[in-house]
Amino acid sequence: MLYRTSGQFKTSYVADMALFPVRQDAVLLAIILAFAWVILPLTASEFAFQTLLIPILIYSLAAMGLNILTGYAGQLSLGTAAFMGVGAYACYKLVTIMPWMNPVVAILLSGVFSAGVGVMFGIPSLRIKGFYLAIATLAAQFFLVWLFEKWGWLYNYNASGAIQVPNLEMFGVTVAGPTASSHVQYYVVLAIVSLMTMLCINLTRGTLGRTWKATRDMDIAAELIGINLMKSKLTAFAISSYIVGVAGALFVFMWRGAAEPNLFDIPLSFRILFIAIIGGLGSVLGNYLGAILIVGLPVILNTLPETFGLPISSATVEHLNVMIVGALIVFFLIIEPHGLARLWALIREKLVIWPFPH
Amino acid sequence: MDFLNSILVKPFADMFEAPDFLMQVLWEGLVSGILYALIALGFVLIFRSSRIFNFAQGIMVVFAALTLVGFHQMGVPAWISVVLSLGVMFVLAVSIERIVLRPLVGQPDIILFMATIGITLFLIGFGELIFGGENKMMITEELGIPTGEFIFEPFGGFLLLEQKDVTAVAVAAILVVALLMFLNKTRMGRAIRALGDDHQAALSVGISLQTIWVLVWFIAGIIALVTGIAWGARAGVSFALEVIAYKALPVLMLGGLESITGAIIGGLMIGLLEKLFEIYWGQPLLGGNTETWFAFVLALFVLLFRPQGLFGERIIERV
Amino acid sequence: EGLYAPNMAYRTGPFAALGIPLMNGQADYMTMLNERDGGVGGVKVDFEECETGYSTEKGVECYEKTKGNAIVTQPWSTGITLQVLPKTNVDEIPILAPGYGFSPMSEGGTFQWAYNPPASYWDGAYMILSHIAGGDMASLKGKKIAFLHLDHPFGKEPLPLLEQLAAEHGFELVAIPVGLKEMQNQSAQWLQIRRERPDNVIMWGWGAMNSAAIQEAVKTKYPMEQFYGVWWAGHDPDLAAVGDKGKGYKSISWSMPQPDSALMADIKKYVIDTGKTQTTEDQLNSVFYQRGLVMSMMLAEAIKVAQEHTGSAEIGPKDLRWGLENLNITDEKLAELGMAGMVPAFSTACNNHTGHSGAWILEWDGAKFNQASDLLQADQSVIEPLAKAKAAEYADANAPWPVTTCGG
Amino acid sequence: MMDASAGYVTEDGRQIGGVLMEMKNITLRFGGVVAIKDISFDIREGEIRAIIGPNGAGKSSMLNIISGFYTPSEGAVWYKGAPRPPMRPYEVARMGVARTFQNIALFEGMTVLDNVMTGRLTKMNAGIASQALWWGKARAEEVANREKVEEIIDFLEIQAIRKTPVGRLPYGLKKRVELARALAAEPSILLLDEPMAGMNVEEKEDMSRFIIDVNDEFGTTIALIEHDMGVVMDLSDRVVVMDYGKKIGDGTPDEVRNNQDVIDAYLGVQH
Amino acid sequence: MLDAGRTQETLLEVNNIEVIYNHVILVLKGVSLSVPKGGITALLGGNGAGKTTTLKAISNLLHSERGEVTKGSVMYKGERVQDLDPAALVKKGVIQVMEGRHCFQHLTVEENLMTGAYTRHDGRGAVDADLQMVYDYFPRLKERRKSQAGYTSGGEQQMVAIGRALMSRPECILLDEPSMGLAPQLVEQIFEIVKSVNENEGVSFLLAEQNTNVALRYAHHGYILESGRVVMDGSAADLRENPDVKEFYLGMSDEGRKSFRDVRSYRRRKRWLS
Ligand SMILES: Nc1ncnc2c1ncn2[C@@H]1O[C@H](COP(=O)(O)OP(=O)(O)OP(=O)(O)O)[C@@H](O)[C@H]1O
Ligand SMILES: Nc1ncnc2c1ncn2[C@@H]1O[C@H](COP(=O)(O)OP(=O)(O)OP(=O)(O)O)[C@@H](O)[C@H]1O
Ligand SMILES: [Mg+2]
Ligand SMILES: [Mg+2]
Repeated sequence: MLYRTSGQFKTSYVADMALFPVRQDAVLLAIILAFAWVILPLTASEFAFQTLLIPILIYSLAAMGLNILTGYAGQLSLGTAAFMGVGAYACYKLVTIMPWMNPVVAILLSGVFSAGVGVMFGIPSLRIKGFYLAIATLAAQFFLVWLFEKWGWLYNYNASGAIQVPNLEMFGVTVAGPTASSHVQYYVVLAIVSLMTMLCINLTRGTLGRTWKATRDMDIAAELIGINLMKSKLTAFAISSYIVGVAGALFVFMWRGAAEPNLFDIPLSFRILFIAIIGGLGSVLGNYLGAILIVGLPVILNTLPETFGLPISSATVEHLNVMIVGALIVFFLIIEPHGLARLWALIREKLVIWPFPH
Repeated sequence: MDFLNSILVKPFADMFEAPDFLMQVLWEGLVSGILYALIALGFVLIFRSSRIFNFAQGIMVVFAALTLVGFHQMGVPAWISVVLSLGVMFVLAVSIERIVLRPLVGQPDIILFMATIGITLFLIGFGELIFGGENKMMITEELGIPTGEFIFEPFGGFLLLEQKDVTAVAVAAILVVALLMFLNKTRMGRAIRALGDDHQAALSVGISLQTIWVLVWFIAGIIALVTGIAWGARAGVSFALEVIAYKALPVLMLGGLESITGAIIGGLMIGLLEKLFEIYWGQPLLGGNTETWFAFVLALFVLLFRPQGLFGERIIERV
Repeated sequence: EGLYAPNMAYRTGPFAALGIPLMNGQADYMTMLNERDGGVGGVKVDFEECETGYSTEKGVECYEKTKGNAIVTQPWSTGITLQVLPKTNVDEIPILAPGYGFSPMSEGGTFQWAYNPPASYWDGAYMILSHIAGGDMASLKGKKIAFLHLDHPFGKEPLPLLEQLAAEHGFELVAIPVGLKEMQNQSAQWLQIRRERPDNVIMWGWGAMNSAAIQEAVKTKYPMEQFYGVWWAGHDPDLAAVGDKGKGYKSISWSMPQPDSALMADIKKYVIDTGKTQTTEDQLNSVFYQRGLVMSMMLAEAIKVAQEHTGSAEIGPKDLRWGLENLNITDEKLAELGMAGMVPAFSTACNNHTGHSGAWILEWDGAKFNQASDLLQADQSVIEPLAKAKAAEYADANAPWPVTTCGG
Repeated sequence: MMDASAGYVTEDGRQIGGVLMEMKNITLRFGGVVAIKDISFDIREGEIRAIIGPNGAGKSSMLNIISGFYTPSEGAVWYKGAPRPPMRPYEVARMGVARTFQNIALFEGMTVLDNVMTGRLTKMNAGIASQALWWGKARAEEVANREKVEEIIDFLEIQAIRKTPVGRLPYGLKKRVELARALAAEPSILLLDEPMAGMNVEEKEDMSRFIIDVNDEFGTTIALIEHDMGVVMDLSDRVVVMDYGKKIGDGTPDEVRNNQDVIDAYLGVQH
Repeated sequence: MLDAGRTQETLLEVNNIEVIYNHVILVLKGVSLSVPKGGITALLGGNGAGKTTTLKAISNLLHSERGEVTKGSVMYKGERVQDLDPAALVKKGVIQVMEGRHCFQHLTVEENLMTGAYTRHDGRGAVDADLQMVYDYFPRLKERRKSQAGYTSGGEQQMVAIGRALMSRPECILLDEPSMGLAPQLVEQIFEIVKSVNENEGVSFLLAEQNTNVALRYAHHGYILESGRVVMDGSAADLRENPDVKEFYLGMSDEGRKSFRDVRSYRRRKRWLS
């Protein structure tokens, strides 16, 4: 009876279009938010902040960006990491050229640059489709990473060829750099991610969202009913890359503190693709579920042997890790190809009609 | 002006100055092109039969090669180890079909694509667990592959062709012809192509996914082994080899995902052009390492004019 | 539970080939101490490995996981070092990066918590050049020297020095980068070498890159005796793969295998025979395995120094820092450790976190590496100013950055 | 027959206006295949115009030309008395041409409601910012159009499945949803490609009713491809008959029904 | 046409099956029917009645749509065939022509037909003979034999689908809406073909149809399906006479066929629902 929706009637379309037509969902969200904003920060350890909380949020955001492009607009992209890179390097240049700039503003601005690059690499999508496009996005991936390596100006010509996050202050609090505290960084990330999520939800349920989905499901038909494919695809690339770019900036400035070019190479792209797909394409919630799984799992697995005092060498554990993650990806795809989000939806559906079987 | 000279004139001048060197460059390009093409072949075959974009092909190459070497290190004679490794590849094909593909029949392409990445990870972990991370020597002599070299003196310079590379080229050629015959002339071949077009329909006329898929993945496995031997003979076998597999992707783009011929032609084009570009433009003007992206950008440009690649099937758009 | 000295090992990933023997060496030395002397100063050393697969992300995870009660950070990758370096001032745990990391780390005033004994990459690069020059740098004039390096912070490390020296001594430097993805596919690079016809090739390679490069060199018939590598490019199996064809290949090294040393006897006795190891017999006398032993020796000695200084066996990271800063590895000490000739004598100080021990040239004779030179030394009067400059650069790039002047 | 300018009156006394759209000597080739050979006919304001012919005659191709998906190899489409410049399909759609498809082309991933809403995308133009914030214009638009769409949903009697993903719907209902999507655009001319294929009589009756009502109430001009002669003869005012890409007949249902060529080529035995 | 079916032995028997999609959507709520050897059995019913689902349940094509038979059994020649894979079933002689046009787009028309013979091992000659037969039935296909199926018209594709099934020399064909999108003439033609195939080759048919009119003229026996239940069955002749069938499926009222123009919007309740 938990999810009994009967007796919740909609009396206006506005009400029907509300974010959470079903009351229980709203309650659930409230609980989760309470956790994210109050309980976790109070209880979490430094280790939890650095290896779980902050990365999960950032990865979710990146996945959300990818999801706009791949899940909603149906344009498969394998170049996500490169666009994160653009965001990160843009942010680095901004704060080094204009040290007075408010870091959060800088982060939000850096997205604009990756959006630009995104649109540029999105143009082929007007002609190239499906896997061909996917591979085309790899062109972006490899070219940009090469550029990060070769173009000294990007990393201020410093010897290591990597970028280092300087200490950055905002209203007298250090929010980035070696001396920044995890709590502060967590809250900054949480705030930005929550905001972005909000905007994404609105975009995806409105006009633009429909345009994208139509393009995804059947672009010919979409064009024949009056959708300008070019506009639809390029906006998708722009907005997606913007979010990914911001995620990239957060990734380096709020978490890693430094980055060498090959950090933004393919493995990262795939990681984010996993999150988006395991979580569920075309779903906002999915990105979080996916991130929790993909980021959290290895951390957990790593701690298992010690907790059970198993005499396995750390290398073996690592190998097993990789195997297990791979196997789990397959496993989850099999039990629900449309991702954890859909799994949750199904459970919910069952709960709604519970206790009746069908 | 000076700049124009350095991109438009000088490179060609250099080519003329040292024709023997140019020939060496072309040969190197040709060989790596063939090797890319070999990896691409595996992709194509599987894509043809199931629209599955098998990302695991690259790792299958490494895995096959490691198995071969592994067996040999256990003291198994070279050719027996080849047979055993083929056995392993077959088992692999069967288990992939059983465990991964069968439950995912009829799912969207991207899901199956993801699944193959899952397989990739699994194989990496599994492989390193068994064979360890060290770089291993390919058992080239033991397999009776000639390891000498042909040396020519064209234009007073010198040109060096390694015999194992020549062998690789020959083998690749044979493989391609065989595959083409198989796909276009045989009943199985037709079934494979049909399967790629419409699962449901294929099922309904009694084409058994299981059989075809196992078959196709096994063939892909064989190709992987051949490729593994060829690459391994050049650079040794370790999981670092995997990144080379990425090179197969632009080859596929350029040649067309469904086309065997495309894979070969695409492979050669990319092998040759990227090498020429790197040597005569990349290194002097761009600080080198252009090989990481050149192939992709090249393919991208071709696709702008032919969205299905040079030899790919025309994308049918009807309403 | 003892002294917790985690090691951010990589026995997986593209560089595992190099990592495994080194980490075996490190681990075995500590195991040996624990078995033979019950640890250091009576306290067992908990030498746990945390697998990073050479991935920076994993490294940071390891750091966060271990920093709680670790007395030292052994980052094992330039990427990870870069990440951890700024944190050390806050967390106050010393970094020990023997033979790798940042060359400017020698400037203890700036990098108060980082140590890279016994020699830095700049030392290495300088010594190789001086060996090429036969001691007289001027003779380099007009030479053409190719610098084949991994296109990665580690590979670029020596460039500033080499460029400076090239300008100074009038030789032509051709930097040839090898992309991480091209490591095993270097035909383009070696075609370039064939075109440039350099007098020497210096290789700054890592992992799978080295074996591939050596094979290409053999294939393209580049004269091996003109081919030098950094100490990470002196891995026995890489050369064994080409056997006789590799004759003459040289690698600089600050460590030297001593199969008959007393230490090796103890290692066999307490570790190998008792099976408390992952080491395989064939590794025992390899350059890398024994280099691993040396690395752990430095840590162990630093711990001893710290213990004497504080007068207590249970030391913390701050104490260890003092230990690392006051290392004094003399030949006598090496002898009593049964490690005579395994590493040159050296000592550290506040303004010298590296020790600049100097190094030997090892030459491959077709079956194994042999010492092929006397102890070489890098001219610090050239290196120090550069180090100072780069250190200062780093400090104000990361301002506010605490800097002390080592008492003058 | 009738003159181009003025309209005419149907048997059931509906006034048909002047020429709305005219195909002039249309030819369409695909490599070797000639799908359409030099066909001309016109569609008049407010009439129901049927296109019939055996399979492969080129009917759908003709529809595709009208909606701009194919561009004719020769000839031109005249709209409101002027030749239509070459346009992208979406521009044609924005001019007020809506259509349904022979092999259903719904957006499988969306609910019925969303599918129908896409029909109104041409009418919505709130800025991205306003959409992202779900405030001001975007919100107002959403509500306004939602109301319009609900009208159509009620009109086509698919309220029950409003929130169902279309993927799960049976063929017949999909067809109806497609019609809804087309109507949502409030087109001036509506192209229907075999709207009643795979329906039983009962459903065909409903469908006919909708088509007639649309035509009566909104005065929408309709061009219709259908194989069920009963339907065609009853609904349409004028019929074009195609065969192998050629036009073999054009006129009122009765004229066509008794045209010998048509009988031979298409109708076959009467029953 | 005499009422066959009853007398002869049953070839295919469906006992009270239930089908669920995605673990939640219950579609067939206990459907039973039997196909007599050598008979033509029609499966009638409105949209979403469950005809396609029923056919797919028989030919085991549900899995790839995440649907499953949760109850009941399907018997072919007295043996249970639910658990066979489609291929095995085709080998046994049961083949389905799917609703809508499922052609292999990139294969030529002829290659499409050839795939139909995939499970056969009775030699090139026999296959070529049948290919000829198919071409004789559908001359249009012969003309376009070399063109990619993807580019043929709706009707042509429908022909290809049916022709392909014939190529497998089946004993029982499950035909899903063969008349959909076909010109009247062609519909007649196809049903004639069905008839002659049924009579000459003795192939039994189970055909799901919306075009009740034609279906009942050719079928021997009919089942009427509504929202997942068989609401009525009987010999074709009887069904044709049933007033409800007349009104709702044949579109006849007592005073003959009524025009689509003056359909009333009211609906009389079907007697069997009351
Ligand atoms: N994109 C295309 N490329 C090649 N040939 C095509 C294409 N579209 C249609 N054709 C050919 O043009 C002819 C007419 O096709 P069309 O779909 O218009 O027929 P139709 O009248 O709609 O038939 P049906 O009633 O079966 O739908 C067919 O022979 C078809 O093969
Ligand atoms: N893949 C599916 N997932 C969920 N529900 C489905 C699926 N396929 C069909 N259904 C449902 O099953 C019911 C029966 O569908 P089915 O296609 O069998 O009807 P039908 O009689 O064939 O209709 P039509 O005559 O239009 O083809 C429909 O209500 C449909 O909603
Ligand atoms: Mg048509
Ligand atoms: Mg159906």
